[in-house]
Amino acid sequence: MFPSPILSFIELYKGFFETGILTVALTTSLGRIGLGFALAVIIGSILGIILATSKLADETLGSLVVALQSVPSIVWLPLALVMFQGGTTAILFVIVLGGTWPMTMNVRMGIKNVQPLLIRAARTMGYKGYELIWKVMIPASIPSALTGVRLSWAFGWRALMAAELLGRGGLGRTLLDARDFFNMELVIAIMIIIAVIGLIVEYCIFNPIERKVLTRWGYAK
Amino acid sequence: MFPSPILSFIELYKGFFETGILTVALTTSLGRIGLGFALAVIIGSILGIILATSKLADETLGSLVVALQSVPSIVWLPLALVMFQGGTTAILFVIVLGGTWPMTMNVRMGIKNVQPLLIRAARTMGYKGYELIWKVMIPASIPSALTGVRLSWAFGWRALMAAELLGRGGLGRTLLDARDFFNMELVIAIMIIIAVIGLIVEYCIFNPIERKVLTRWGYAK
Amino acid sequence: MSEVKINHVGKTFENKQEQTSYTVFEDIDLHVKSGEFVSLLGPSGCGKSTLLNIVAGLDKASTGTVLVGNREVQGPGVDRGVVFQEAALMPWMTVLENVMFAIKKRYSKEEAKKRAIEYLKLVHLSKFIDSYPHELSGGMKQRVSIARALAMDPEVLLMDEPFGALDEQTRSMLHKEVQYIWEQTGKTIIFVTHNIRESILLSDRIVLMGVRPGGIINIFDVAFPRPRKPADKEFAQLEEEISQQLAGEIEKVMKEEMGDDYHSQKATLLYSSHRNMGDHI
Amino acid sequence: MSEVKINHVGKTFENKQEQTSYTVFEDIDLHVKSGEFVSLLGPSGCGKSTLLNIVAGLDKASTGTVLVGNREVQGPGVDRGVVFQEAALMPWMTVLENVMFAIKKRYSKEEAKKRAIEYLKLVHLSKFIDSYPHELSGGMKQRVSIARALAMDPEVLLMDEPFGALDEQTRSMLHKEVQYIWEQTGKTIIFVTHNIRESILLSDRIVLMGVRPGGIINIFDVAFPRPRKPADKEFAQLEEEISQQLAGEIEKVMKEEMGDDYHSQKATLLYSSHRNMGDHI
Amino acid sequence: TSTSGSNTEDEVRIGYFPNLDHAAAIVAKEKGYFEEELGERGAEFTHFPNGNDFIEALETGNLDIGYVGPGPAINYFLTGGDIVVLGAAANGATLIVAREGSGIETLEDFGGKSFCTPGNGCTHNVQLEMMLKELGLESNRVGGTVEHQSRIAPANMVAMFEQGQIDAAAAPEPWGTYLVEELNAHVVTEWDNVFLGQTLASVVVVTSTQFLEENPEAVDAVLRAHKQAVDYTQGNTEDTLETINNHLYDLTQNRLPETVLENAWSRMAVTTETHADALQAWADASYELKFMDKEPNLDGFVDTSRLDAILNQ
Ligand SMILES: Nc1ncnc2c1ncn2[C@@H]1O[C@H](COP(=O)(O)OP(=O)(O)OP(=O)(O)O)[C@@H](O)[C@H]1O
Ligand SMILES: Nc1ncnc2c1ncn2[C@@H]1O[C@H](COP(=O)(O)OP(=O)(O)OP(=O)(O)O)[C@@H](O)[C@H]1O
Ligand SMILES: [Mg+2]
Ligand SMILES: [Mg+2]
Repeated sequence: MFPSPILSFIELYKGFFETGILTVALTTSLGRIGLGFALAVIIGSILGIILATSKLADETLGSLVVALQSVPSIVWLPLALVMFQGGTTAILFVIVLGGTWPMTMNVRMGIKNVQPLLIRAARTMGYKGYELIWKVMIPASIPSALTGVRLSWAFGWRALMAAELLGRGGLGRTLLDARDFFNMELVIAIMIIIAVIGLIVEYCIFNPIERKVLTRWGYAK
Repeated sequence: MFPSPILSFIELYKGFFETGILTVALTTSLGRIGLGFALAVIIGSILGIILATSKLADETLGSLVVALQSVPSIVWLPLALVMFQGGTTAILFVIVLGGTWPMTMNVRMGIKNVQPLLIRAARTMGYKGYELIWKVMIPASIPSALTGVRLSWAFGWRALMAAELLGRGGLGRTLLDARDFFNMELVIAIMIIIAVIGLIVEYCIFNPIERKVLTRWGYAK
Repeated sequence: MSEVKINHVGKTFENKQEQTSYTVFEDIDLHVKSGEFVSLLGPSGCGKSTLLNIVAGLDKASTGTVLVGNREVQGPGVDRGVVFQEAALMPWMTVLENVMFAIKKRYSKEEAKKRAIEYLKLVHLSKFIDSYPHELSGGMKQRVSIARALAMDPEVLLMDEPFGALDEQTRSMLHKEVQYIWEQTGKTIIFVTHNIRESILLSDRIVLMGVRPGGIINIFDVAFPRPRKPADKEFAQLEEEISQQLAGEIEKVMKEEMGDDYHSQKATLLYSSHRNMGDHI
Repeated sequence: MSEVKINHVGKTFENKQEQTSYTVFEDIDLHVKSGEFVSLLGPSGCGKSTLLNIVAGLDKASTGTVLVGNREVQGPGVDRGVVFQEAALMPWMTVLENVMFAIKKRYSKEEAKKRAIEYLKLVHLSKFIDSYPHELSGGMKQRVSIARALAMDPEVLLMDEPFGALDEQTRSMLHKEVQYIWEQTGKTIIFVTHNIRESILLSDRIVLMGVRPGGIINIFDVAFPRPRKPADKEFAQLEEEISQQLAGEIEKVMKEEMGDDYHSQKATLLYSSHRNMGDHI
Repeated sequence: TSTSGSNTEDEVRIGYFPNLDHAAAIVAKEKGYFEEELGERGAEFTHFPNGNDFIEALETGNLDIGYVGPGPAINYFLTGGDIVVLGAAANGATLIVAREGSGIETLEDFGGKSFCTPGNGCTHNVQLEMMLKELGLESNRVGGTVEHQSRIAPANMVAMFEQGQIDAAAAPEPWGTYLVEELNAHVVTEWDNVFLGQTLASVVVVTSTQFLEENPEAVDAVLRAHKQAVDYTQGNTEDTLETINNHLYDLTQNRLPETVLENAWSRMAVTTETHADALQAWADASYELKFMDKEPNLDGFVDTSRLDAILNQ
């Protein structure tokens, strides 16, 4: 029953070039994760900024965030289904729920950790409110936000896989079907796809950005 | 079919004081999350430190972390079952997998963002290697690590709920059973429990620590 | 139009966690006339930066009020430019961007750039306009922040040891520049320094602050005309006078610190000839 | 035993992203004898801190080697104590803990504490030993870092503008203390300053560094005996000589900066009387 | 809750599981019977991994009609859910198997052993526990000596059998047979000997009363296609199995071994024969086993009148 690596690669080949089921599933999933991730990052950033800058929000809305973030995706699914009549929206909702918290928490901490001196300096230059956040706090917290983006991406994927059990296609669903019908090689093939996408995004996007940011912000050795 | 809040509280009462199923499930889950969370924080910190301090590790082990972190818990479950003969160990494994990455990434970024000047100063005082990490890098990255701990806790819970599908009791299991029998009030009751635990931990542990740290580190206004 | 009235201002830092509090100064009363150049002088830790920050609107006074041009200070504003004791540059911006950042709300982009470069030239950094702060030396960072405050062209200029990290030649060049700007534009300037000569050279009045308890000890009018020369008799006299008073303050601290040790052998060796050596640099 | 030999050291900063590089200095050759007190003097940005960091083992020289007591410098070590230009205190430690942190590897806990308090007293901070760095003024932070370096009692002391943020009285007190320690223990001291008087007062030799291209311009022996007084004829003569050379360096920079503007009206107004005003503070 | 469910312009959304006992659904889908019968309205298919998700989709108006196991349907109905059974699609298909070397030969040997089921209180769970109860054995869920692990997905069952982590399983087809054929598991009780074995539906066709009232023609069309497919499977075993295997291949790039398929096929009956009394008996058993806390009343749950009408044509 233990899957063979070679057979996994054969499954990978078949799935992309013969049956095409992986091509279809991947396209579906990528579309979802792309949109969901973007939404998670945007919503997470906004929430994080609000929590970091308003004490009131941190103590009210913040509690809600804290309370809700440990509730697993599977619990959200039925709720999402009711709230959004379409399955696709429900899936998006679950991805967003998965990816938003890490972003929120990291942006929040990033902003809280901005050197007070920088904010003071900017305030003497007439920056306040929205502009202060946009032009000083956010850039200053970018190294921390980057970690949030990374985690958002990872947990977005995880949530996507859980959400695709809903039965609307995608890699998550294919993975489950493959598991139920003992095609362990296909399971491994899908894991490889997920891992490879993770690596591509890391090496083509996150890593270069991080290196640039750390150099520019003066943290590199 | 929409669950009623009042009935949910009745379920809560029944579960704790009449049938006792929530008491039992909660105890089981708390034991697991406690151990799993502790392990996730420790392993995540160690991994984060290694990735942040060794460029080689960041480029090899780091890739692995990146590649694996988007793989969802449900995929790990069968693997965990095979690897660990006991279901409890498998559940722990899944919790640890869920909670480790946020910790790793946050500790890594926290350490990378330590002001180089502090490290330089410590080096002139004869600190290096292990001691430098332990006495300078780790304390300096505590604000960032705190976010990691928070996320670790949240995602540990999420993973626990998914892992308890394995059928060894616990809140996750009770939740799913309740769902199977369409006892939505009990589902809500369990969500309330999760949320309340999240709030308690936040307000009795994370929040006071954070406030102390931010004041002491000089970030508070 | 933009005089600064510091009315009975006091500042106490509360440490909530340990239930302690530290009073830096009480009841500071100082009226800086419009267009006046006032220096703050005093031992380290006496509250010069704190007072400046209160005027800047960055810290809240525990008691009393500050009026700038008859408006009570409630927060920071572009009417008051600040050179901080530490450079306070945005690490993600180049030198040029840092200076432009401070003025681009008031000038068009090209104008802001022109102006920024002009002031960066003034502090001899035109070769480094594309460098990031972490690529600069300590003195260079300080110069960027001076250029930034000057470029902002505020009515009131609050400068906290702006020239501390500069070599004497650059410093003396900037003295002239600041004086030139001050004369041309009639700015009100409050200037923190440790350098008695610098304060005499530049100011209309010198405010000497003390410590434990903090507050104003004395205010010196620098009555003789500019340009002033350290070799002038009046200059030297005033310098000596201020120096004596400051030395008295320090000695007080020293006595407190050393306690019974103050008359011990080593202490005597170290401090006995203190007043006589005259190396007030 | 712990002489410092700087052999043909050069330093170039590479900017990999933009494929540019900036050479701070080339071929610096300086032998500091054991027990010698050497000052580094030079315009802001000439590479004084960079050179100090290379000796400290914190930066790598691009060319050349540094030997401390015949061992090549490969990295930092407790034989070389450093006072950084910025205070470099650990924000999560109290003042006392910061000083103890530097010495607790060598002393038992009680001894370290005793020693730390002793040196904190010396810099007049015994009332603030339980404060955190963010609760201190700029000068106080600097004093903590001086106390820390002195408490470490290293063979070679590298000090980067340690007294820049201090008032003159405290500074003069610390001058005496450093001299006392130096005489008693025979430490080798390399001391960066912008203050010509300070350097003459303290050093055996003064190294004057220049900029564009960087490197050593001149080395002055301070041949007359201690204690030195600024009023002495030799003192004033040397001060004037160094000042002139430094002014020449600055003027060079200024010409480069201003380009054609150098002879423009405003520039003339600002800089023309430069050499004659003599306010070298 | 649903408005889209009543919109006659929409395609009819049909749900099923990619599984052997859903043969009627798969054949009707693959051969185009549904589209043929529905004509202009057309059909849209969704396949589900478990009954709960199916019910959720139905409840939230994301599904109109489809094939599902009776367990989730009954549970849903009993909590007041809007669901109606239109007829059976298959009966049987539950197998009780024991791991090789588990020491279980007959049901009597279950004392102190462990077994797993795909769901808690699912069809197979109730069937097995009912039989155990007659022998005086109870699950640890109600304080007995037999350890029960539920929610074990078929793939995990295989892993657990391999690892020796579980002794037995009440498994739906084709996984029961798979365990037998591939892992040498031992059949403890054949499908026709389990509690209600031959009569209990393993798949039923369900819809919501709302959809039924608003779209009677569509329901009839689906049922006609259903009947046609059942007839086809009964006459063409070989082609049916191939159709199913191809369908599985489309989803998973994998075919079940022929022997597994064939043997599993013989352990079920794809049929339109609906035994409402068996469903009631099953629900009563579930209550008796304390899966439910109210006495089940399935009045109005089964309405075969439309299917009967079609069968009688
Ligand atoms: N990381 C770096 N990248 C590029 N250039 C750098 C970097 N660090 C320093 N420099 C350059 O090296 C030169 C020397 O810097 P250094 O800090 O040694 O000057 P300094 O003599 O100490 O000046 P100051 O008196 O202002 O402290 C400066 O021109 C600076 O721009
Ligand atoms: N956040 C704070 N909490 C407690 N005490 C503080 C805080 N900030 C400043 N202080 C205290 O206030 C006093 C005055 O500080 P301030 O920075 O104004 O001194 P200063 O006159 O500018 O000194 P220096 O010349 O060294 O810069 C110091 O004794 C310092 O310890
Ligand atoms: Mg100050
Ligand atoms: Mg320097």
